[in-house]
Amino acid sequence: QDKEVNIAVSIPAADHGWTGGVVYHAERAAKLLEAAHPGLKITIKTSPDGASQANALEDLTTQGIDALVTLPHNSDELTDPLRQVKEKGVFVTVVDRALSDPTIQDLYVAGNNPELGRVAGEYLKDTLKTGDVVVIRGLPIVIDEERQKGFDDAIAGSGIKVLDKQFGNWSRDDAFKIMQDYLTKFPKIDAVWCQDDDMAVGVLEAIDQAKRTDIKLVIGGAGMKDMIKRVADGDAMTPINVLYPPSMIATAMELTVANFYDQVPVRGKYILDATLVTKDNAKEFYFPDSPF
Amino acid sequence: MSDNPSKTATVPVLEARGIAKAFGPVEVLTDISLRVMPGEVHAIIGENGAGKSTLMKLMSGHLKPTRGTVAMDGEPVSFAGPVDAEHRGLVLVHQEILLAPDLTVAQNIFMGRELKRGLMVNDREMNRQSAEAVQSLGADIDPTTQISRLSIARRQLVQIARALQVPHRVVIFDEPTASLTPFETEALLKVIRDLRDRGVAILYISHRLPEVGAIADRITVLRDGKLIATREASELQPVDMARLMVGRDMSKLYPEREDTASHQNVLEVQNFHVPGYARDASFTLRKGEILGFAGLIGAGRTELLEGIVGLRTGHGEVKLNGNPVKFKTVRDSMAAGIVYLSEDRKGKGLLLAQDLRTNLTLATLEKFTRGPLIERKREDNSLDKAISDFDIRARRRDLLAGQLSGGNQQKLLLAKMMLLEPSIVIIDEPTRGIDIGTKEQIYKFISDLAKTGKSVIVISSEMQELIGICHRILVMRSSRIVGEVTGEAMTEDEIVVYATGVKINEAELYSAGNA
Amino acid sequence: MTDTKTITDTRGFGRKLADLDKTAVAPFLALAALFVLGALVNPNFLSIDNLLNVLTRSSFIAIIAIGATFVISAGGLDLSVGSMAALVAGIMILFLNSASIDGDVAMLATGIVVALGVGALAGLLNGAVITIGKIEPFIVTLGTMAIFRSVTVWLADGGSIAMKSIAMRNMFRPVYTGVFLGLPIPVWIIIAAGLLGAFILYKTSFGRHVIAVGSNEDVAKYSGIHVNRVRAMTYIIQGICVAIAVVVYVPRLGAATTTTGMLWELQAITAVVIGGTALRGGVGRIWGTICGAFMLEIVGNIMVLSNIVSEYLIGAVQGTIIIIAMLVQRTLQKKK
Amino acid sequence: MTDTKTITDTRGFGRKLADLDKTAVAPFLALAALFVLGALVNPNFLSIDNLLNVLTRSSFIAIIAIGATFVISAGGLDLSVGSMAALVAGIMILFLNSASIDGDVAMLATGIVVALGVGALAGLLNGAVITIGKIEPFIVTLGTMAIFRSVTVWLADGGSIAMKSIAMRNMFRPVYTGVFLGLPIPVWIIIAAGLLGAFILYKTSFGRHVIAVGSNEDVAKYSGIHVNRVRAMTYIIQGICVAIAVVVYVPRLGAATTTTGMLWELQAITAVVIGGTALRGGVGRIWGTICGAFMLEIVGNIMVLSNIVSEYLIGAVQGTIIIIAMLVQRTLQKKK
Ligand SMILES: Nc1ncnc2c1ncn2[C@@H]1O[C@H](COP(=O)(O)OP(=O)(O)OP(=O)(O)O)[C@@H](O)[C@H]1O
Ligand SMILES: Nc1ncnc2c1ncn2[C@@H]1O[C@H](COP(=O)(O)OP(=O)(O)OP(=O)(O)O)[C@@H](O)[C@H]1O
Ligand SMILES: [Mg+2]
Ligand SMILES: [Mg+2]
Repeated sequence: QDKEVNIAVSIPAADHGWTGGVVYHAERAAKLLEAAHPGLKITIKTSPDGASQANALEDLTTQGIDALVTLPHNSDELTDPLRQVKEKGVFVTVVDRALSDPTIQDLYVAGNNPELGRVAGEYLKDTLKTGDVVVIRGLPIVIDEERQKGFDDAIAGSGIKVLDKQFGNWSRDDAFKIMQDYLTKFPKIDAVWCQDDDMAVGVLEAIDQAKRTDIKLVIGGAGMKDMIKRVADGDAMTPINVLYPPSMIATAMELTVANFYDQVPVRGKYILDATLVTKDNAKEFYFPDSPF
Repeated sequence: MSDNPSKTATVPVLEARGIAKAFGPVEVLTDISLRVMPGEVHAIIGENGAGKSTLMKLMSGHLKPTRGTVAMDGEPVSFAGPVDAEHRGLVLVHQEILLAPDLTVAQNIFMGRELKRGLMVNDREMNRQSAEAVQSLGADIDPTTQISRLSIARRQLVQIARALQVPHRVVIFDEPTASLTPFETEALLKVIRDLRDRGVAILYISHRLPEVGAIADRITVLRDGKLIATREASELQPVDMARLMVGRDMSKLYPEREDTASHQNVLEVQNFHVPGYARDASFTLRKGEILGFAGLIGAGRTELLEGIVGLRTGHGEVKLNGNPVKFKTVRDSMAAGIVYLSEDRKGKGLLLAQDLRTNLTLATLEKFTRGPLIERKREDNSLDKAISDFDIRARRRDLLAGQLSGGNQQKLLLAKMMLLEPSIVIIDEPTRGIDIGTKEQIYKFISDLAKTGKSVIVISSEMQELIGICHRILVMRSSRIVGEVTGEAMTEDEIVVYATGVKINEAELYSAGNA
Repeated sequence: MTDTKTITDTRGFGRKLADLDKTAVAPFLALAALFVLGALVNPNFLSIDNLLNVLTRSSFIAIIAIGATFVISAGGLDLSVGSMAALVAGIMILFLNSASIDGDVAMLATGIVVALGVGALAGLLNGAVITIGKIEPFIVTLGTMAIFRSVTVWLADGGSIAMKSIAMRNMFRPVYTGVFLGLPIPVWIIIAAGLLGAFILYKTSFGRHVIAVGSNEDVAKYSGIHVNRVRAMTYIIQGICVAIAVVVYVPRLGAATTTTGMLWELQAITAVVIGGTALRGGVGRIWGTICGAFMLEIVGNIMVLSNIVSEYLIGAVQGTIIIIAMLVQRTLQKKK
Repeated sequence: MTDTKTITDTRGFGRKLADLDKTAVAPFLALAALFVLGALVNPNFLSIDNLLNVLTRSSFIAIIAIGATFVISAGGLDLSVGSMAALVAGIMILFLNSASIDGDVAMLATGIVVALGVGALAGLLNGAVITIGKIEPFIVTLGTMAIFRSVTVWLADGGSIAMKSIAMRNMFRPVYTGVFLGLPIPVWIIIAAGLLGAFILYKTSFGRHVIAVGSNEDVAKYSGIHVNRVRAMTYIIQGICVAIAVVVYVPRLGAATTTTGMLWELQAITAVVIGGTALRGGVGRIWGTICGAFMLEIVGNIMVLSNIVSEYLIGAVQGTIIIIAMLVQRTLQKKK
């Protein structure tokens, strides 16, 4: 058990709720794993954008590492830099965002973005059958595009009509503003889908303040604790949530460590479900101590 | 002057004891000892760069002497700064304009010592007192006007008004009249006499020697940073002063007037308007002629000529050598051989934070480039030539333009614009702040230009100099050209009559006839 | 001499009116143009509800921008206000959650005092480093922007800091949602902050000194004004304004997150400049600034209410509108 | 006239050295201090590999900041460079993907020309609106920042734009990864851009005009300089520098995303200011700027190499280091 292993974790900086959760879970997992394996050293580095993440990857490899666990800002941009890491003989685990060249990653722990959109879309379709929906997107990046596409595919051909889509920048303040304006713009809205729970908080507040009663559903996503709690409490407007746990980084770290310390080599692809959280199973996903 | 306290007082209110000042390795003042008595007007004269302003700054806490001490009432003092000096009753009216351009006249006059009513500033009272203060200087400036909208002369007056607003025992005036016309000058001299009669000590710097003779009780002459002499004013005639300053005889200030003006019109201006500043201006300029523009402050002379050369929006007919021209930008007029030298050498003439070389060649860089490259060597040669041609006194070549003495800045500006080799030169206040020796050089320079077939327009508030060098003088009053004087008629009286509007009927006749 | 009189006379009241026109009115005319655009895009735009929503929303930026007007007219710049808002909000909520004082009202009142104190201290930090260290405000506040943001993220453990007590939240909420005499409370706060700001800037000697320092530092120094003290004070005022904005912000969503206040600095500076204050200093227009903040919020509102552009291109349209608004303003300024 | 003789002729080497001390050397000394810090934090820091990596990476900001030195020393400001980089990169890649010209080399060469053209045009847009519209550069470039970003998002359909042809990518990659005479190609490009920039700024009449305009616009105007033309030209140079940076950037990551170039404007301005160029204009230090860009990148590198601070607080440490570096520089400037 004294094997010396250096693992680097490269993730986005905590610039909004979900990435904040990623950093939190990564740091927590690192402590637990290091405690379990005395020879293990885990270095966590956050980067605010793709280019600086590429820099961080260079710097981490310069220091000499055995494995890299990374949640890339953008797979197109980071494919080449990760290839260079791989060429140095490092074990590469990619989380959430698959690379354009899958041969680079030894292990891929996938959160499933299109699935997050699809599950939300399916639920709306099944619950409402017909109705007018407004959408609040995140920032214009790949994840957002994938979630949107999953959603659009799910409701295609149904009676669900999307009235409007706007970017809320994954910020509750911006979502609040956009929702206020939606409420001004559309006299009747049946449901709101926002790509992220952080934004759902702003949306709910705006609806609350406007005292509008026509909105039946607000569907968020990613499993933020406040929203899961609402689901568990049986809030009528937020009966469900779609899971997209930031703890996937911890899963990936555990699997990577297992590859070095357990006898079984770990390779391939682990896809996490975009689990539908309802009142029935909400308790399982409620972690009051998590910052997200 | 019978009860002049200076005759009785024995302790100088302000005293320099063996002061020296060096900037870097260069000593610009050596061993100056000076005693200023209460109730005297003590004039300091000297060539440009002699060190007058520096001495004043040393004595008013703006600079610290390298050696020697300053004493007040016989006690050595060390000012923490100009504000400290002001608290002790010692104020300096700077040669440069030091006012906040975005604030109004009254706000500047009371800056740092606003009058208050409760928590609030008492604007009404400050405006009233400012208007009064300015009026006592013979000017009429709305105290709510922003400084940035005032001409240099008016700014100078505001600055003087500001200095006189604090309780003072010693007031230092560094070339207060350089940009004033005789009217404002007279008013200022009256104010100074009043101050003196109240026992205030005055230090007074000016290059206008007759003025110095009229106001000063004692005169100190500086040359090259050394004190040459301190004399009773009654002992010195302007010629003597000039001799002491420059170290040689100054018999004749103005060059022999030669009739260099030909009959060929090089510039014809018809009905030129500069919105807000000049109306219906028509005049002609002949080859080899020196044409003067006289007028009171605010008459619009500067703006009219700026409009003609394309520095301001203006419209009207302009013909150059008989061909209609339209100067959209000043570059166009420069290309056509007309240059304009601004009266505002600090704001519009020179880059104060750049060195002499950069400033000298700025308008003519294309002459100093081969391919894309500036030839430093040729620039340096040109600077050498300018320094000797225009007698620019910079003790080091790498000084910034802002570190030159005021007069030397003017010479540098002249040298800069002359590199354009113009055929028509418009000089706005050519000798403002220039010492008498250099004035002579500049007048000679202007008359030499005319001799070589160039034409010169001189805008000046010093009537004597216009009369001394011009072939013809146009007088402007409130935005119009109201009169022309030539030959025998070129007297101060005649010009004043036009400038103040007393001869209004004839003036209007004149401009109607011209249109 | 007689003539001088006639010249000055034309510069009396008439000129003052013209002065006013040029500078103060231009942003309001640009605002009016935006109203027309809004009304064309969506009839709901002119509804009282919508306008009050927008006005209320603009309160954070407006209040912060009032502080920025001081900083900028003294020739400074503060890029840290957004992060500072997040930090102040975070600390205020943490304090409220600590329940260290008996009674919700007392707790809330103390919380507000804490916020104001933290804001003033953060401003003092900026001001002190800038004046004592003689470093460009751009660099200093870019640095403190990173520092404040980082500390907030650290306090929030990467997540968000939310008010725990539901009771206190309900009690606090009306500060954002409440209405008094037909106007939302935040609007009253803008008005109060604007009046106070205008009073300080235009009617007190301190305000005069702010403008003097921004107009020409040397002159101010020679006039016996403590330039550093005045300058540092503007940053403290900025900090206090940020804290006031936070007091309005926190009751809205009851939380500070890592994105709180993101890009507010740019919005505040834009509001100030659109309002007619020059970035080089020496001019300060409180009411123009408030108008500018309102304009920014309206442009965003119009974008959401309109159906014309793809959501991808909204930023482009928004940028263009702001440039055009500025162009309109400049043209009006010159015409008058 | 005799006086002329006494003028000390200080044209020689001695003066140049003294000049150099004060202004140019300070940032390099601050850089040296960072080297010491880096070496203390991690012994790997001083390895050639690491230093070359950092130097190579700093190339984007360094090259952009060279352009920014022109803009800023002429008294302007350009906040749009980051978005402009994204736009130029996006258009360049879309062009390369279009495969409209036979032969990969020809295609790549044309792609580079396209990038330079788009950059120059974007700069011209900024310059034209600023000079003709007489609007504060801050507002104009904040507007175009939004516009360029938006258009990129729209071109990328909300996602990213990646180079399709693997062959072309492999051919292009050495522009970032290649080494020539022991130095990475991007470092050569920095050197070339620096030399060219220094030549233009210090040795040509245009450069002189830039400084004159930034020093005092009125004096420049009265000296017959086309102020607007010079000013607009600095923005075009900035655009071209952005395009050059993009030509180095694209082979590294092979893609343009909606976040490409985010915050580069702040980094570029910081590099310029740390390098000794004043934001108010009239001074320009090309080599200082490059040194500043390098310093910024080193601070980031030290952060990654160190293990002392929590990830949440890295921003705070980074901000502090930059302020301290600036403080060191200012103190050195004054001492000498
Ligand atoms: N800050 C400075 N650094 C270096 N040299 C300076 C500085 N200030 C003034 N000098 C030099 O000191 C000398 C004296 O300048 P000063 O301004 O006192 O002259 P002056 O007698 O007032 O001349 P003028 O009549 O032209 O105003 C000049 O040679 C000038 O270049
Ligand atoms: N603050 C002001 N507001 C409006 N008009 C002004 C103002 N100051 C001056 N003017 C107008 O500008 C014109 C010319 O001003 P200016 O003082 O520049 O003239 P000038 O003849 O060049 O004077 P100087 O002797 O100072 O060179 C006058 O017609 C005057 O009415
Ligand atoms: Mg002098
Ligand atoms: Mg004039």
